Amino acid sequence: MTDVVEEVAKGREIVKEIEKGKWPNFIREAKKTRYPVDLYGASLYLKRDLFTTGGYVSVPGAPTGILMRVTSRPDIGESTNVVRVLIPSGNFISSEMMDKFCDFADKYGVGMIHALSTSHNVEIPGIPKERIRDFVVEFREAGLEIGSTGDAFRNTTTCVGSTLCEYANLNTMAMRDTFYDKFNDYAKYPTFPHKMKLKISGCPLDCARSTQKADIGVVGSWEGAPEVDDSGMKKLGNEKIDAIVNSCPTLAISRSNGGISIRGEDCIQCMKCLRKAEGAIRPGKEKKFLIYVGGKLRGKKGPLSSKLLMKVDTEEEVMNTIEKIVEVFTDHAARKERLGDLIFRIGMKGFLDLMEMEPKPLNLKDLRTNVFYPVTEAQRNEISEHFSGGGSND
Amino acid sequence: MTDVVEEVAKGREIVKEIEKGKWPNFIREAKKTRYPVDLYGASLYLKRDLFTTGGYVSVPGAPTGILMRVTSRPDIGESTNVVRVLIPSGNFISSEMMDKFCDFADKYGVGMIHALSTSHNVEIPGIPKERIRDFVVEFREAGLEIGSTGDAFRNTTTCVGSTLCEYANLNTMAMRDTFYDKFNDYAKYPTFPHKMKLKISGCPLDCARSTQKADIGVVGSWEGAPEVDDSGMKKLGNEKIDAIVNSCPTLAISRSNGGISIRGEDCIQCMKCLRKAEGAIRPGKEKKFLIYVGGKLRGKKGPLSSKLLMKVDTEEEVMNTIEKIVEVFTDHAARKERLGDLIFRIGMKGFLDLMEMEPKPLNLKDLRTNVFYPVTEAQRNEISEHFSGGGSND
Amino acid sequence: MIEGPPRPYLNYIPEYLKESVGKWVTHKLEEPGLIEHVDSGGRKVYTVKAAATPNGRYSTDTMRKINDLARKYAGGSMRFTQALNMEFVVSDLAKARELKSELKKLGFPVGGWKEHLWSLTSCAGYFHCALAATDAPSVIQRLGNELSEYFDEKELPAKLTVAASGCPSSCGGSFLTDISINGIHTEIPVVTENVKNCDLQGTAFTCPVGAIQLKTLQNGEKTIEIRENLCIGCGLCVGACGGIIFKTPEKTDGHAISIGGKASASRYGTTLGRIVVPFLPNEPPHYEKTVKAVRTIVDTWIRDARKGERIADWVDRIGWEKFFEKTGLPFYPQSMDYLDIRAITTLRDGSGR
Amino acid sequence: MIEGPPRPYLNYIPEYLKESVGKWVTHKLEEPGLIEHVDSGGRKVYTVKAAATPNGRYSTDTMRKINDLARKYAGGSMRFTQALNMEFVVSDLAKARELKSELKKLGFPVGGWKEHLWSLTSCAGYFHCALAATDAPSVIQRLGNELSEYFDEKELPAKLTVAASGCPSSCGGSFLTDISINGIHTEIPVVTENVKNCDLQGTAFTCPVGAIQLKTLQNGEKTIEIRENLCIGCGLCVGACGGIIFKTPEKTDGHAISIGGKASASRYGTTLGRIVVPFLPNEPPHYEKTVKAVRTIVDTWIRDARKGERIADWVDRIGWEKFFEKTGLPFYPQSMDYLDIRAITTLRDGSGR
Ligand code: SRM
Ligand code: SRM
Ligand code: SRM
Ligand code: SRM
Ligand code: SF4
Ligand code: SF4
Ligand code: SF4
Ligand code: SF4
Ligand code: SF4
Ligand code: SF4
Ligand code: SF4
Ligand code: SF4
Repeated sequence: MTDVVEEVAKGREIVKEIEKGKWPNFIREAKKTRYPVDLYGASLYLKRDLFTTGGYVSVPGAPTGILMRVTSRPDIGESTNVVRVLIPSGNFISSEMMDKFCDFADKYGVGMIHALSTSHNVEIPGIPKERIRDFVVEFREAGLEIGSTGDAFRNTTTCVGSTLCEYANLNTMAMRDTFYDKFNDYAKYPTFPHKMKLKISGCPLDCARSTQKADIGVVGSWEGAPEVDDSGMKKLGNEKIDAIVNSCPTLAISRSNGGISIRGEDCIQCMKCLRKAEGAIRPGKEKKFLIYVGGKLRGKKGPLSSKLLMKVDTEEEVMNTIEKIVEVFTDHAARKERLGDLIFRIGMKGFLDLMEMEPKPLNLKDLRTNVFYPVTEAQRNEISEHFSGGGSND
Repeated sequence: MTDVVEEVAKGREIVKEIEKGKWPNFIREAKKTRYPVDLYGASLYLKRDLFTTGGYVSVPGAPTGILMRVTSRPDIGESTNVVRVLIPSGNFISSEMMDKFCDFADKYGVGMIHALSTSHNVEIPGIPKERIRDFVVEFREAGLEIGSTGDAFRNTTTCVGSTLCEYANLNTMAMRDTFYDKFNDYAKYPTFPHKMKLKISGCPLDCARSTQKADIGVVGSWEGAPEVDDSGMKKLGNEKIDAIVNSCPTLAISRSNGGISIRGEDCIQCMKCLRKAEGAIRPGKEKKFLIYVGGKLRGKKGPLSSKLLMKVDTEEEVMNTIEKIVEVFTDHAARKERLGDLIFRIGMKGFLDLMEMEPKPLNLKDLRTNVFYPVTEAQRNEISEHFSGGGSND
Repeated sequence: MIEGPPRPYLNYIPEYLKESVGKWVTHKLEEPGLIEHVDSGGRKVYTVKAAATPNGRYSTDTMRKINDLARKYAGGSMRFTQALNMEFVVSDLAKARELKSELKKLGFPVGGWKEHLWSLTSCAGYFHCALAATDAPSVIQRLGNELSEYFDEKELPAKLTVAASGCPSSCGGSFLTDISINGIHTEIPVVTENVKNCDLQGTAFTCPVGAIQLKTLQNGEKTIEIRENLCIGCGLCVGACGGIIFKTPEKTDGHAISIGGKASASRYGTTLGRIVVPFLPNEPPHYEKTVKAVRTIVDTWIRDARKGERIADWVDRIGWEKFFEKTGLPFYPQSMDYLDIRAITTLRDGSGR
Repeated sequence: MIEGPPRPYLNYIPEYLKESVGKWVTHKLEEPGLIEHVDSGGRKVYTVKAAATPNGRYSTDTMRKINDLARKYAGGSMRFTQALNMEFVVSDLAKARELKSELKKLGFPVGGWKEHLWSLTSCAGYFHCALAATDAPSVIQRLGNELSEYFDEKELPAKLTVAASGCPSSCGGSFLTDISINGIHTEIPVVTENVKNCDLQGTAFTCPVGAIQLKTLQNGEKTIEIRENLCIGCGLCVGACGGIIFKTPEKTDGHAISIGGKASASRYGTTLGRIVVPFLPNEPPHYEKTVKAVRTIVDTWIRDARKGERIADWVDRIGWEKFFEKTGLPFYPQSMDYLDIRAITTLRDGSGR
């Protein structure tokens, strides 16, 4: 078949070009493995993806299944299924663990490791279908787990949080551990309408993108003013202090006695002043956990940012809320509907109703501009009550 | 009928209270006229509007008709129809003209004048149906006109503009005159699907609210930097100059030689610096007229802000665009659909298509976030063309 | 006569203004309601702004007196501003001050501009209109009494405009002002027997959302049906046809308060008022509850806003969460943003009953 | 073994880090890619961040070498950042610098943080996925070569992140980064003969908008129909069933560029990328056009932005009109905001052909 020969040859030319350049190079890496580079090259030449999904294969120890990746051109290159490997919180991998991953990749896969997937799993690609069972058994015997596929909780990801960052208002890595201690079944068994993701950030800077690419995002924050270290502050010098004062979008900061004072009721925890203060301003002491819902990237209308659901005080409340959200999601989402799609379809008010929560201003970006709504008799009475006893000026 | 007696008595008590207080008082005014105050009082007591519309009565000289206002309680007070009177541009009324209005109100109406309606007509209320024909004849003989009703162009309103304001980039009052010279038929004959309104502001401060309550809004603006009067500037003193520099939201202003210099390409004509400069900064010389479309207040989803359609250089282009918009509106709006409703229904892109205009960034507040759109072959080729000849760095 | 409004405009402005048209270079606020304008030749004029009645209605008696003042002080011409206030252009400051005291004597405060209350306006309401859910003029009358000191004496953080409309048509310009009172029907209308006396086709046409369906009864009579899931309760059909009524307007009609409306033709654009109080009952003459709600908003704004912050700017800075915290206003789900698929497909939340 | 991921996390972090957990007080950037962290007891550690391959794939050969460095310099542990870069926590500065040069020797630049390029990431693309409309990894490879100097040497106005995804699923995190490459199918798929080999019900379920209808043919055979007016061209069915194909992907597949994505859990919230180039053809290996478009955006941003302005902030300040003016990018109607009733009811503009 001269077609195949040409496709492979042209593909190789293209691949050779991609191999160039100073940025870390995935082709140079792939060429050190048994990954079917020619198949990839041909797809570039043909400008057409040459894999099809083979669905998920369920094996003992992996109820959510394992991702089958089937070549549509076996004449050029083979299928390359992938297992997703669960790693510790914060993506810290000990050297022993990494050794094991490499050993498994060499033994069962093509000698390639995907470290890291964009959802923060390690993946081992290229395991032939017939070897998957053995792989799983041996892998689990080594004390490791695979997962994060199917209509279940996908890998929970967190920023590094308290482990390495002074901005952290919650120990994100510990919270992830707690999540799995409590809810591992959610992650293990594919019982949801569609996948779910939880991401956790230690502060509003949201390094974990929990407000963007997670069905449920948890963010550590605080209430009131941030903590100011007066002596540290003075050391910064006038110019820097002025820059800090001017950085506050709500004008909550003012100069006082050579340092600054912050009006707590006006602080919106935007982190701007902290970022400029070189440690002299730190997160406030009254911790709050923000819970966001509904972020996702392929909504029917395009990407959906998450919405703030509530602010709570304790990790326990966070866990209870997650449980409640899961309940509402499984009961009400249509098949292959993510949480964000559900909320988009029924509206935030509808979602809050299902959550048995009263709407609050924090649930909204902006308020309504039209007056086409009904008002119940109970509401009319309540409002009347609230505003009775007004004064007059005549 | 003791009901009526009670309604009137209770109504009077309420009205007596409203009559109090130091703000200019419409009840105190009404009581000096033959307006049916008891009917109004009863409506307040009953908490129910006691008028119904009687539609529009068309009489010679008033093709768009005259507003009939029918009492639903003739036992308490009579109907009170109203004529709308056209006044000069900028709402300037000469004393002779005002005399005439008062004379007519005394002779035909109830001795009351509505000066001014929120759409900037004078209204004469309380003309009995049977006297309307006579009124119209006599009124027109006096050199005056009625109008601004029906599915036609309602009164075009303008800010005071060049006549009194140094910010004006176009002579709003003169433009209104030109509009009527050219398009009075649009205003006179009710041939539209619904009413249309044009409002004109001399500068982006938009005192005429042309971006909010007008189907078509025209706003005078300019391109590039505003004009700076260097010597005037220096007189303001350092503190004020700093405040001016800091007021610019696009950071277009910087200090230079004791005064300021403005980077024209960054100016968005927001007027903030002008407002602080006590005459030392003035609108730029390259005038532009902004044309907005689709503002209205009772959209089906609530109030609709207008959208910027285009920026043009001449009054002639403004007039041509108005003509084109009217054509699109009359051809495509459904019955009782305002321009804003039409645009809401078919989308801005759809409207631009009807206008035979290419979409431009100025037509949007923000850009799209989803990728679910088709791309035509022509577009693909054109884009390819545009980006061909890129460099490489390896 | 020419067709359309009287023109050219130059015929109607004071003589001494003509030469300066297009030549203005600066202006300054002398005192509330009194602005000095200077043209490029150094010529000056003074504008005096006096408050209007809430709904702009005057007896000819009063208007003739005002007109006399225009003749005497303002070159035989007067104008009405965008917000319906009266404005007089006077050629010197002494005369302007005299005019000011004459206007006050007539009962019209002179004020507005910069960090003051600029205007209070209303539509016709019960006073003249068929569609009102709230009597906008009497509400504004109360608010005028209540806030009058900010028009001329006391300063505010920034410009303040207030408007009321009797129904969602918003003829009064509600939604566009810093504080807006918007008349609303909180239930949808019902069709009665009397509908047969109406122009049914015409009535159907008035409905902005096409919720009115013509129907033929068994006996061949024509009638109307309102599709509840479409109806937005705007009340236009009620105004157009006596046979369609709101059943208990005395209970279910009322008004909402929205805040933060503001116009601008800059890139940042116009903002519309947003609903902060979804319903207040119609309780003339004193409207205590409405007055209390407005005072709460204004007082909190005065206390909390920075110099130069309009209500919209203030809320932009502090956010809605803090707004409700600081004002203590109760939050109702009606204030929720409905810019989602649901609002557009169902238009109204619930059956409207 | 415990169920789920290995934990507690304390078992996997370097020993010398444990005592400082929760006690950090400040950090400072020593040099690109090297941060000093100080805890309340004055203890210090140094983090070293090295760039990842575009799609995070490594040979075990290379990974073992990296792992050796972790063992030698970083307490026997390494981590991957949110943006998939490698991060090592080292207990003293000299060792950190040594590690840095070792990493460089292995071909991994050390850099990022503050006013630099932080990350370049991609999804699997053609390399491993069934759904790709564009080969994200090779695009990122080119952009990495092109922009690498900003990772470690040259400064930018602010943080810069770049991501590419092969299709709208956006596994690569496109839409969320300052510059995003989003694979797109610009036509909708067609159903072929071979559809009979697929799990039809399963395929129908994959469709996110319910555009796939099951049908029974005259001969009793079951097949699938795609409702063109609903289909958004996402390609999920194509990945799921070999019998559904894009007819001419080599012509009609490509990628869009969106800019200004940025995360934040403050009241101002997250922003999503907005489409500035609606289509670019797939032209491996060099993707000149894509590189040119990205360079144009980056260069204009560098030239025009103020210190500290991310791309989203810069565009916020100057506006989209000026953005297109300054970059000279052509504007296409596809960039128009579709947040109106039309987008929601029709989902896609035109028949998609
Ligand atoms: C491996 C990974 C990309 C990578 O190269 O790192 C990946 C790969 C795939 N994703 Fe993803 N997604 C990956 C992270 C993401 C992310 C990012 C994240 O989680 O932070 C997203 C965006 C966030 C979100 O969830 O919205 C993401 C949104 C999707 C979607 C869209 C789902 C939706 O309803 O919006 C799909 C399609 C679907 O599930 O129906 C999808 C589907 C897929 C499939 C399974 C498509 C398929 O069936 O062929 C891809 C398999 C590729 C392969 O063969 O290797 N992937 N996917 C990422 C790691 C997965 C993991 O669990 O470790
Ligand atoms: C007189 C006036 C209020 C006032 O007290 O000053 C007024 C009064 C009425 N308006 Fe208005 N509108 C008046 C300015 C406005 C404005 C403000 C403006 O033009 O600047 C608006 C909002 C701007 C806009 O156009 O959106 C306005 C939006 C409406 C609407 C909503 C139309 C829509 O489709 O959105 C209606 C209902 C309709 O036309 O179907 C309406 C209808 C009415 C009717 C005719 C309702 C009716 O049929 O009973 C009212 C007659 C009241 C009466 O008997 O006096 N009026 N109306 C205003 C002067 C009219 C004039 O032409 O001089
Ligand atoms: C320059 C100045 C006076 C000043 O510096 O304060 C001015 C400033 C301004 C300024 C600038 C300023 O105050 O510094 C602004 C921008 C205010 C802002 O906060 O964004 C402005 C937005 C408006 C707006 C837009 C709506 C809004 O407020 O959002 C409106 C509409 C309204 O209030 O109903 C408006 C209504 C007038 N504005 Fe206005 N306006 C001027 C005239 C007017 C009037 C007279 C125009 C007219 O043709 O009638 C209107 C007086 C209304 C009244 O009786 O209170 C103009 C003085 C000309 C003069 O002496 O007559 N101005 N004018
Ligand atoms: C305080 C600091 C470092 C600094 O001052 O520049 C920091 C600052 C920040 C800061 C503050 C700053 O740079 O001043 C911000 C806010 C930036 C902004 O312009 O809004 C920030 C938003 C993010 C975001 C949100 C997305 C975005 O950029 O919009 C992301 C997500 C991303 O880039 O994919 C992110 C990804 C990390 N960010 Fe982050 N981030 C820190 C850690 C991280 C990492 C390491 C968290 C992790 O658990 O992996 C991530 C490194 C990614 C990388 O390899 O480049 C943290 C240092 C801890 C450390 O030494 O490890 N940070 N981090
Ligand atoms: S989200 Fe906050 S706590 Fe977490 S790593 Fe980023 S800056 Fe640190
Ligand atoms: S965190 Fe933000 S809002 Fe709070 S004081 Fe600092 S800069 Fe101001
Ligand atoms: S819109 Fe501009 S030109 Fe017109 S009166 Fe207001 S400030 Fe003056
Ligand atoms: S008009 Fe606005 S954008 Fe232009 S220079 Fe002045 S403050 Fe800046
Ligand atoms: S707002 Fe409503 S009540 Fe007021 S005049 Fe207009 S239509 Fe009548
Ligand atoms: S109240 Fe308004 S929406 Fe409802 S039927 Fe009547 S006209 Fe239509
Ligand atoms: S973004 Fe699309 S092409 Fe890339 S891995 Fe995800 S599903 Fe595959
Ligand atoms: S391309 Fe996507 S939207 Fe279209 S039929 Fe296939 S799965 Fe459904």
